[in-house]
Amino acid sequence: MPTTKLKLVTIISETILEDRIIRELKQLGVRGYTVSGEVRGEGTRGLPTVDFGGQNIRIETLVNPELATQIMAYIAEHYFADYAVIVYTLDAEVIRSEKYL
Amino acid sequence: MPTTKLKLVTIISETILEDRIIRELKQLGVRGYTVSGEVRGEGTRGLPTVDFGGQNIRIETLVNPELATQIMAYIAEHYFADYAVIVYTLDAEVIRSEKYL
Amino acid sequence: MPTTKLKLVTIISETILEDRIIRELKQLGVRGYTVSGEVRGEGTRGLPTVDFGGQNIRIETLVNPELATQIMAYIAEHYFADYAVIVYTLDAEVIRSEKYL
Amino acid sequence: MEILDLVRLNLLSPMVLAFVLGVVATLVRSDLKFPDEIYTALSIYLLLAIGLKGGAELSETALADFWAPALMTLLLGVSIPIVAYVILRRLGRLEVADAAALAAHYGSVSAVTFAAVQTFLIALDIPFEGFMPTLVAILEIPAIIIALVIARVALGQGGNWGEVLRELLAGKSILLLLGGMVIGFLSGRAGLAQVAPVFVDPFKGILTLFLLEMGMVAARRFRDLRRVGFFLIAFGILMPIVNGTFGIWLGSLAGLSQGGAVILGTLAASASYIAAPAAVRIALPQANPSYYLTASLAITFPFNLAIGIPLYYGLAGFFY
Amino acid sequence: MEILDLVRLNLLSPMVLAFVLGVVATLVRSDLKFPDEIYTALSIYLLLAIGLKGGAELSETALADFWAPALMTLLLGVSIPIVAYVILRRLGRLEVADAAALAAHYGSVSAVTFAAVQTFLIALDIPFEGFMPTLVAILEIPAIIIALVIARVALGQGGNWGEVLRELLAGKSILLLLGGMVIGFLSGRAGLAQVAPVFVDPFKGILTLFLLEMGMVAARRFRDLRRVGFFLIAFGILMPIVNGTFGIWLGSLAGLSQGGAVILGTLAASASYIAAPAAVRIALPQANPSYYLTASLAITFPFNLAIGIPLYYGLAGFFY
Amino acid sequence: MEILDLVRLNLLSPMVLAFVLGVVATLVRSDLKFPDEIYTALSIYLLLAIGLKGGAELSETALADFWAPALMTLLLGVSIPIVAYVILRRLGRLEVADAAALAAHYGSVSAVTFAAVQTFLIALDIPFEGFMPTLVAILEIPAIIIALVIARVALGQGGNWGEVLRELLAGKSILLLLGGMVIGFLSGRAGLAQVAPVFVDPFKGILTLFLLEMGMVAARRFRDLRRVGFFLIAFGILMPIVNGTFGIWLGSLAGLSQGGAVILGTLAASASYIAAPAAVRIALPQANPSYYLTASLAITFPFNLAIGIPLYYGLAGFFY
Ligand SMILES: Nc1ncnc2c1ncn2[C@@H]1O[C@H](COP(=O)(O)O)[C@@H](O)[C@H]1O
Ligand SMILES: Nc1ncnc2c1ncn2[C@@H]1O[C@H](COP(=O)(O)O)[C@@H](O)[C@H]1O
Ligand SMILES: Nc1ncnc2c1ncn2[C@@H]1O[C@H](COP(=O)(O)O)[C@@H](O)[C@H]1O
Ligand code: NA
Ligand code: NA
Ligand code: NA
Repeated sequence: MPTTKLKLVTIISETILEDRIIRELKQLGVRGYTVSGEVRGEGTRGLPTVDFGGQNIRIETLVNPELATQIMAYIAEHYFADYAVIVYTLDAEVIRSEKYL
Repeated sequence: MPTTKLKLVTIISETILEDRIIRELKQLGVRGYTVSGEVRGEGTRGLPTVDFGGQNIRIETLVNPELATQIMAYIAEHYFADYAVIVYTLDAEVIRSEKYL
Repeated sequence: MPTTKLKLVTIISETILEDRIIRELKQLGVRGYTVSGEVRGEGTRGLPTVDFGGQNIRIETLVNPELATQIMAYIAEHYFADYAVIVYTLDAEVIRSEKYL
Repeated sequence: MEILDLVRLNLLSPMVLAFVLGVVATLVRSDLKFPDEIYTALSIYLLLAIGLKGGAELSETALADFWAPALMTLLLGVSIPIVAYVILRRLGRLEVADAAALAAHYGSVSAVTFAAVQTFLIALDIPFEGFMPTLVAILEIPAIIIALVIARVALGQGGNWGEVLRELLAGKSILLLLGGMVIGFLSGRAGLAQVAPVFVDPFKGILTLFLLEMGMVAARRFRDLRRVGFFLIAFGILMPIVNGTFGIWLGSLAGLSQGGAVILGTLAASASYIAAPAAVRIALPQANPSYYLTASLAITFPFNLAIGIPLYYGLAGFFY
Repeated sequence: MEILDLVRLNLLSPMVLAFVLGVVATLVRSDLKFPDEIYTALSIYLLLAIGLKGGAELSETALADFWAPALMTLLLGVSIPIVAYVILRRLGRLEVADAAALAAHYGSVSAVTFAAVQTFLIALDIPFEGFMPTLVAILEIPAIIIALVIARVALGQGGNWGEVLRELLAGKSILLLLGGMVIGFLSGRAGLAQVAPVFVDPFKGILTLFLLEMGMVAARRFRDLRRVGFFLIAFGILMPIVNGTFGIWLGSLAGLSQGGAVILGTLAASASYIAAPAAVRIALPQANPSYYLTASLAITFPFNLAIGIPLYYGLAGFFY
Repeated sequence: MEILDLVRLNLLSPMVLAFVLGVVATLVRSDLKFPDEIYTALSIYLLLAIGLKGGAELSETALADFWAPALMTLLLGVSIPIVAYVILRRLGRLEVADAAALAAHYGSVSAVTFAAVQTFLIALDIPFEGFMPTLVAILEIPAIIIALVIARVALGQGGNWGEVLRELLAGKSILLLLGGMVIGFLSGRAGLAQVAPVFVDPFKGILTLFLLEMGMVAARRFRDLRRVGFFLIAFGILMPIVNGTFGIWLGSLAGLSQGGAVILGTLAASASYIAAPAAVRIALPQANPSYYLTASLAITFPFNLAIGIPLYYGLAGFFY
């Protein structure tokens, strides 16, 4: 069974940005994603939460390495200045890689 | 402190399959697992959710590389055709490896 | 866009230890973390849950490799004997690495 | 004409309006979200409350009045899925799995639709038999089993029957309905009175909240309407009318009161959206969930809630 | 003196005491936690219940009595953010974004404060107009829009206005308030009676639970009090008094009853903590959330709840 | 014989039956799941409601009637864990940590068992003192502290006592019970009347829902019964009977009414499953949670609920 190496891009962001980031990920070419709501955290910004629900969400998406780089750059450019958002990538192995590409 | 390289296998699946997949993982030889309920996502199948609770669950298990390959093959064979399920592996480092093997 | 390699340390622990572990992580020098509540799991200890809420939590923190080693050692020393706790690390890539260091 | 009046009256009830509000919330992409846990809690409440009341009533009923309606209900549960399957295969040209899946849904029953028709009749002061919740429980499962058997025979599959059956019988809706009924039966009206401030008085209000959420759920399926095509939309409206009329007729034969027959008709007309989808997804994974969920949730449920219930009440006039 | 009595009476109500208990729980670092889902459910309940009751009352009101208060409310919504912005920039020397963000919050309205003043008046048997929830809806949005316009002009930004407007209008508080009002209006007092055991009788008790949670939320912001500085603390207390007096005065001009004017004053005095923060965080991300959340939640909300409401009631005496 | 009648009556109450339904749901592996958030919400409700009612009653009580029962309760809290520890070590041959952990649980108290006995007495129209919730609060903590002290002395450990104490006192059950009592005391019966549709009338119904979930929780522990062995099962039944009788006797000495003594006995007989497990897991991690959770939840709690409560009521007859 052949496996393919992809990148798992993880974005942790304020809840309020969920819909917007997912819309933008799709525009960048992402074909699937998984969101875990209700995560909470602390970073260098303290707690800029604006609603009372779970402060943060985690968005994960398996993509090819080029798209991973693009997503990281996009998030950095559009969110790092004003929002509590971080992004990182991990190396993942999948089967059925055509599904994600 | 010696560390060991293991695989972290992640399965994202419809909620309804949770009990069944966990039963099968144990039969394959898995010694521990962690489930995060209430994740949601989109992929190539749209939204085939059948209950109203969190659509998907994430099952993660730390195993040795051979078992990881076996699990991926098993999931591919039994679930890819009819269910909204994906599986991927990451390289993890643990201590106390005897716990997982 | 330059990326940096960091370690993503994941701790899965009984819910009741959340505050304590986070306090200790900060003392070890961690600058940020993300907690996912309400995960559940099974390992070699069975189910020592003491409250009815989600049995386990997952704490993740992006740190440099030395700190990662330190955290793993710390958790092993203080928790492995008496508590249902596991810890593992993954290789992650981030941008804006100064944020985590 | 009288039916139109009833429809108007029904449409202006807080419950139906709450459903509409839920639909609107989804259509305008509101950030209103009902936590899943609250949805689960409300449905536990509704099923248990229906069961409790039914059981307490049953404890005061002569069981001799009960066997005929029970038998007729079983007959409905056996015949509807067969008829539905044939229609879906012949007229709709659906795949075996998809036809069987839909047959399971339309043969089974929606507890919320039951709650709605009950509330409708109470508001009109029309009496009905206290044991009706028992009929909900009787109608829930047989159709699912029959539809699955049809599919397995047609597809030549074997499979783990015992497990599927256990899951059906231990499914939460049956468990809460029957469990509530046993509790109500054993503790009687006096027991029910003790918990009435939770399980009786607030029933309509809780149902209203629940329907707000159901409106959002149904509306999220609306975008699939185009995908399922015209045939399924027509099926989702006409099949309930046929089943409803059939149910009323059998109810009248069984000696039910007019109110009871309206309820039995509505049960026959309703399509399951809890027990059937879960069982079908496991036992018939190759069936496309878009078809059965959309038909059941986005077509039949709103139709019954808004128009079907007063319609069946009107139709019952022809049998009484 | 009479005001002091009212304050004492108010402080000993279960609602205010529950808020204090929530504050205490946070200060002693209790493990008491209110699940987010329950918080969400309670706030859905409160907004819907306010709307339902308002709508049912509105259905019995001559709409001729309504235009003057509605207009005055709109005037409040337009003028408060402008005044607040000027004060914050001139006296407080805040950045444009921060001043506009705060102006949006103080021009908009807190539904829970509305619930509290309503409950306060009912406990004192003071009558007020049934259409007051409509005024909550009218006051909620204009101030946010005006404050955002000010910021964009001052900062020379363009941006996606349509999207911001849609999100404001489809925001859950407006949707539930207006939606509840429409349901209440269409189904009338008879419809409301059907769901009263959920949406009327338990209102105060649910509000009490909600305020327990609000106390915890507010107290978590207390540690930011030092960071926001003395000016904002003073602003968070004095601005409501100014706005409250202004609101009472406009209410008296509009021909509202004394009770109605007290409510309008309280609405003017209250600061938003649902609609405004969400809109501001998206449309003005450079504004520091510590400022507006702390001022609104940790200063103005407790002030209004404990002292403001009886104070405005006392002040209304000068206008009637 | 009379006790048997009471047992039967008790077993047929909706509350006990709901517990049984929860057990059944787990045994048949139903997919019924109670969301954790709902469980949390219900327990917040129960504790707060108990406190509120107690406080409102206390505000009408002469405090002179109160000191003797309070002192006797403290005596129970001090003596039970010592006795239990000795029994567990001598007869049961348990490890120090395990014996101390169990002692903490049986010396402390279960608020839900309190709610159940209260409901039982109200159903039988037997009066009891209004200040009983205060005794729940008094009994909750001392036993835990004493058991931990025993363990630390026996194990020669030091440790962070201040932190453990703060966590105990700020624990949610004490906070809600005492907090509710203060609110009830300060706002009085008039205040309680305002929130009665939430905190008084639905109490039994909510307790019923809660017990449904408790049944599922307890049943999940049943599979550990074999692991804990025969001694612990006997301990989990006999220790409550001993403690219950002791409590009733002390209650009669303290001048409590018969109803009050039954409640004090039930409190003594009950085993903690919120405060004690949390404290013990942190302060005595080497104790095996299977022992104390299984004994408390899967043995003593169901025993008290089904048989213990009517039994203690019967036993009280010997002292009055
Ligand atoms: N070093 C880190 N490791 C894991 N998660 C982090 C880290 N730093 C920040 N986060 C997460 O990212 C969110 C935003 O971070 P920040 O922008 O630094 O406030 C936080 O609330 C955390 O959930
Ligand atoms: N590229 C992806 N990255 C992350 N999660 C995915 C991806 N594709 C699918 N998923 C998850 O897997 C589930 C099933 O995917 P699918 O079978 O493609 O519908 C989705 O609901 C997502 O939660
Ligand atoms: N092999 C594993 N893979 C993933 N998670 C595990 C594994 N083993 C244990 N866990 C998690 O760690 C928790 C404690 O494990 P244990 O101490 O082995 O009982 C479990 O409840 C699981 O959530
Ligand atoms: Na049907
Ligand atoms: Na305002
Ligand atoms: Na005890």
